[in-house]
Amino acid sequence: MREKATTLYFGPQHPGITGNMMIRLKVEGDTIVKATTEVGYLHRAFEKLQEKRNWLQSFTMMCRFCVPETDPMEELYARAVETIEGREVPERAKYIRVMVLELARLASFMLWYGGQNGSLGLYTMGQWSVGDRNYILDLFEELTGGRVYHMYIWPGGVRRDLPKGFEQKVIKTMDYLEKRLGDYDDLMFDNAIFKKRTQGVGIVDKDTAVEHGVVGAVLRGCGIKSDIRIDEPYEVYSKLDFEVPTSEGADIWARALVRRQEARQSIRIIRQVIDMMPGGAVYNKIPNPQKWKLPKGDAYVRVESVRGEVGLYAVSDGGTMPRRIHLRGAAYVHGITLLEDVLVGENIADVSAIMNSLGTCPPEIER
Amino acid sequence: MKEIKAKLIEKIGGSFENVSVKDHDSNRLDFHVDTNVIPQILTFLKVNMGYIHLSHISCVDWIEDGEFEIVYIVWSPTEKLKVFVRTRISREKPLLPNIDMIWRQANTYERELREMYGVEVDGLVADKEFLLEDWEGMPPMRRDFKTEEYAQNTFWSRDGREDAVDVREEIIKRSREEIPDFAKKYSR
Amino acid sequence: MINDKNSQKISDFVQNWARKHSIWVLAYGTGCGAIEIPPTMTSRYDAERLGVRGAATPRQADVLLITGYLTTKTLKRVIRVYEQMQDPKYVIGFGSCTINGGMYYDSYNTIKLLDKYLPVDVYINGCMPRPESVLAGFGKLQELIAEGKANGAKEYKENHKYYRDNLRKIIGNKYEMPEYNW
Amino acid sequence: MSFFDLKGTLKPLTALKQFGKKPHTISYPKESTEAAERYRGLHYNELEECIGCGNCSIICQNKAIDMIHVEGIEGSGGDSGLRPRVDNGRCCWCALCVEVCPTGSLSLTKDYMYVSDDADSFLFTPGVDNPEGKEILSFTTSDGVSLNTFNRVPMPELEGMERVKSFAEVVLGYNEEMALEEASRCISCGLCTEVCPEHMHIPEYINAIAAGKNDDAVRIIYDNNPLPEMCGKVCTRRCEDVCAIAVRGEAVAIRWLKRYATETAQTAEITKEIVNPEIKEPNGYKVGIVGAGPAGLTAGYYLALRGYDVTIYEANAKAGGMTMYGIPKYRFPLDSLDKQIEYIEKIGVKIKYNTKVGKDISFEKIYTESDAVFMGVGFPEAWTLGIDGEDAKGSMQAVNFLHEVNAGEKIDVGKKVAVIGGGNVAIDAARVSARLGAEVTILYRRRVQDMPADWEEIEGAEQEGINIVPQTIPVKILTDEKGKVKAIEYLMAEMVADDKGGRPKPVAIEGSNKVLELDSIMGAIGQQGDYSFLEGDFEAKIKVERGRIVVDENQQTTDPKVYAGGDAVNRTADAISAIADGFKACKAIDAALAEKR
Repeated sequence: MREKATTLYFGPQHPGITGNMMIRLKVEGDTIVKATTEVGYLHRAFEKLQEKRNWLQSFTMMCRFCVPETDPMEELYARAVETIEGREVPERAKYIRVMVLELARLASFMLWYGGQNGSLGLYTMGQWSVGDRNYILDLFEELTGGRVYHMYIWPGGVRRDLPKGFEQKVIKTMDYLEKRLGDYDDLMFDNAIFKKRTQGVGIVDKDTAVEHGVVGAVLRGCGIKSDIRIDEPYEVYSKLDFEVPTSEGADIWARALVRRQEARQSIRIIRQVIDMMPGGAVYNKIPNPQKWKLPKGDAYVRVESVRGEVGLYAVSDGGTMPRRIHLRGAAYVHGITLLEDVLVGENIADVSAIMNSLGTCPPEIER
Repeated sequence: MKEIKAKLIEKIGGSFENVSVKDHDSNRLDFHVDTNVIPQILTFLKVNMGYIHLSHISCVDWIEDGEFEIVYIVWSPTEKLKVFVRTRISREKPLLPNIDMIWRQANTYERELREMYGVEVDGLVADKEFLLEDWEGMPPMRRDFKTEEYAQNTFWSRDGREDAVDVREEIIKRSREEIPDFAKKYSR
Repeated sequence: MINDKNSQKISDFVQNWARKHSIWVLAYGTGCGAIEIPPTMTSRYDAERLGVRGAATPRQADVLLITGYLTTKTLKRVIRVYEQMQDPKYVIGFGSCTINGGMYYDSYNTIKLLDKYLPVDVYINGCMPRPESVLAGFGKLQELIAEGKANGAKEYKENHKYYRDNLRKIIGNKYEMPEYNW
Repeated sequence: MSFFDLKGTLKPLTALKQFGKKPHTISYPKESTEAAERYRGLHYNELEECIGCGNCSIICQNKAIDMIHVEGIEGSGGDSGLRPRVDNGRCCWCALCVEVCPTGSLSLTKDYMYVSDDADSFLFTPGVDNPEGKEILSFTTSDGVSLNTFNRVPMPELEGMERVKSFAEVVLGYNEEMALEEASRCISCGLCTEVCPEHMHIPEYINAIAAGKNDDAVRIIYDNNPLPEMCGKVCTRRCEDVCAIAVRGEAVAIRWLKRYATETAQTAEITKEIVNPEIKEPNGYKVGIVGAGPAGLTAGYYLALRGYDVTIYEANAKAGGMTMYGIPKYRFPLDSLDKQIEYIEKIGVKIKYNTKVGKDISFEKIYTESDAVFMGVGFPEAWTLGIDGEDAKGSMQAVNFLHEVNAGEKIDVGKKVAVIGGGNVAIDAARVSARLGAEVTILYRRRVQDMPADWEEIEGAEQEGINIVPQTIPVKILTDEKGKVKAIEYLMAEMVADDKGGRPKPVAIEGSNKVLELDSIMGAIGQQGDYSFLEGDFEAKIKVERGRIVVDENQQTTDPKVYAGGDAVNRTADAISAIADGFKACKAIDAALAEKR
């Protein structure tokens, strides 16, 4: 006998939801038969505001697009501007950028560790990983002057050179984190509860993935080896040696395994970058920002964040202000149509875990 | 890369009319096409040419020309080439063909286009509201929508900053300089 | 004895002392400031030392933390959530954008002055505020509670019409707001 | 997987090994970590260093920074007297304001704590509200990381030794690309306009150049300066001294940019087409102007635009006054001047050349024929050195020398020339002599850094092989038997600090006599006026004090119908002040006659 369908409002005020959004769930018993997302709770119209800021001023907004991982956005903007203008970036700045991007990925992984486990009721993990994330944020603070909003990667390079002795500090932190990642494995990947709650849940198979334009760890979780850092290498990624892990299960567990590997790869990249970093300038000076004009043109640049491919389409009309800045976040795909499709047939209790696993980030969806 | 581009240009040029091509130095190729062939051309790219990943759909408001430019960006993981498919539609009656049967995610993009630019999408099935709620008036991403003005009229801002002085005006006041009107547009 | 003026004070003092040391924060990630809440709550800064901890539902919570800008869409939900909370309740405005619009001063979709819609007890400045700042904000709130000066909820009750009118101006008449029900 | 997963149940228990470890909790408020070296906290402003240019408030994308009057800070030339105030309800701590601050006075500190229950308390004047912030500066800017471009686009010039071969213009001028680059350095604060005697609209025309709208730039320039090409080449440019960028770098080349803009209008016709000034209907009033120098031409031009019938009486064959006869042609070529005079004449100003007032026409005639008179007579006479042998053959005045050279006369200065003085006239005379093939020495009383001439001119002279001997006091000029200059005898001097706090004085060292052999000697120690044309009543009516005509702030002399300006009035002795005088006089005359109407 079919049970009576009920509508359940999941969010926006719900501790299990990642960010500020809402999913309208139609449930029969515990099973979801239809899910409709509702977003817009965080829409602050950045893209509109950027049209009224000049090319330098709008740079400050970029990091606020997606809060858990701010640097890829800055990187995108910087690279879009550099592509349109044809501006060279000093070699050292490229290495620093890669280091910052990977540190940001690592920080984001740590947050994900906490979120993914928290969504399943395993709170110890969050205490550990979010606590350890502070060590990365400390590095950021020392390098950029801000914990969360770095505003560090900007058109032409990076804002300031590394402080004295920074490399050693990074290495030390990496040593510590590497050790801690082992601890996380004990707590998380060997945990029977985690396995049971994640295996076979939230399946995104290959066909769905292609149809939805799925990117990042979700795509790699269903066995497709795809990574912007390999496919369309930016900065100095083509000179670095790292692996793109994949997994076959296509469920939350598989994606968790992929991320587990990726965090280790990030540490590997950071170590390499520090070894290889050349000297020299870090910043190819832009002209007076009041009068800085970009030639007419457009650019679409992409970067691999923890959630996957993030793209930025920037259009210049030859003036001092952007004509259009349009960000395409990974969550834009994952958080709406994909989530709606994946949730069907799942259990209410798993909604939060699936959202975390897909990397739903409402500020990135809504901008 | 050159051969791939040449092949693609030949295939697209052979199958569709009114296609203009613009090549870029990087791994990017631009096609400008008629609006009505968008679904066909994208299907062709996806099914026949291996451009299976829809990377982006964007809209640019060229208010001077009275047109919106819609840009579809597709990506082929095998050929490592970004293909931009561009088309222009009028600002007065913007109408686009629906492509969410080719890529399901396009649905989201089209909803946003509809809400933010007022671009109608033929046959789109989705909630009318996406990011905004109870929005009345002009779609906000259109360039003639003045966001600062709107914000000033709608929301409050805190008092206490009225004593601010413009540096240029202060200097003018002190030196009794007289700036002619035609020069004022170059003042800061 | 109970009606005695002096004992009233003592009971207030005891109540405030107790409230001060048990601040339950509603876990509602309203704006981008929510990203500094996990560090504040977890091992490095460990806000629970101070009696600050998360609460899942409005009914159990004491503090509504407005972590940054509010879009008009969120504003409606936030007001509802606030009205569902039980007395005593406090509001903390977190980040510059709650004070005077911050980065979003010219955005068409965010409110600029939080105190037009909610009685704010403490503002924490910063974009983003550091966890230490957040803790200092809670410290300030505790101080105010202990002194009996955190009267936001009373203010809201007394000036309910003012707050509701301001809200109506923003959200129009389409959106149904339930009557204030406590 | 079996129903009961033993390993999976036991493994998480390894978390217990963390038990008993030292926690990494920072027990705030008992202990607190210090913010990083670069932390972007609250602002701090060094009030003394700040010049109130407002660049921080312009870059702020959140409109968080206001410029306000701060108690105790009075602005003067080069300082607007305003200081930034930050609305911390808007600030997003991006520190762009720090990066664009031209003086480096604005920085961020490590202080980030700002918690309050009063929403109105977040307005914050850095430096005033947190004087202690100086101790904890963190995010600061240095020359290396600033967003300002501190280096000027170098001006292409002729090589030093190439220059002395001819009178070709030394400075070659910016091309379009260089001008755009240089113009884009300007932060358009407008501090420069205050010190410009004429208050030219400097940020406006530089912005127009930066936007590629050269025509608009020319129109803006001509709004209050009818001789901009001259100013673009030889102005004393006090504006560049107070340029906000000049605090830590090289000032924006305001003069060269003006030159670039005016040169885009190649002929007088094109200039007239571009400027397209509105010329009012003739109003029937007549204005007579004595002297076609910068002051007279300016007054004439703007009066003509206002519909007056203007006649200028000029003693020489060409207009321009000292700019024509005093400035050598390698600095200010003849065609540039001709173009400007032609343009002014096209507007309707009548210039009567070779008409010396007091000789060819009496001042009284001009006075009675006109409704107002403007005198821009300048300082035509040179001061003499006052030493023996000054009237010998081969001893001359630098001003007269320059006049004659510019008038096209051939002068033989011989092989060796000495110029006495340290002003622009001295340098000009020296450089001209060098071009005539002489070996030149400049004798100056004080040190090189005390020379009133432009540093660029001094540098140029040195490049051209001119020998500058500072701290010298001439004693007498030695002549040979034919009465021709043979040598000069001078004393070395030492600098003695002035008790009253003035600049150090040179005092001769006894017995340090030296003799320099030479063929010609030129005195360039200053000029004075010649008011002999003021005959009869006018001598009494128009008051002259200490060699200068007395005027009020409207350039009106003691005779209400007569106005005066230029070198004969003000002490600054530069063309731009003369232009300013002319412009002021024009406005005053217009106002006075409008009252009569």
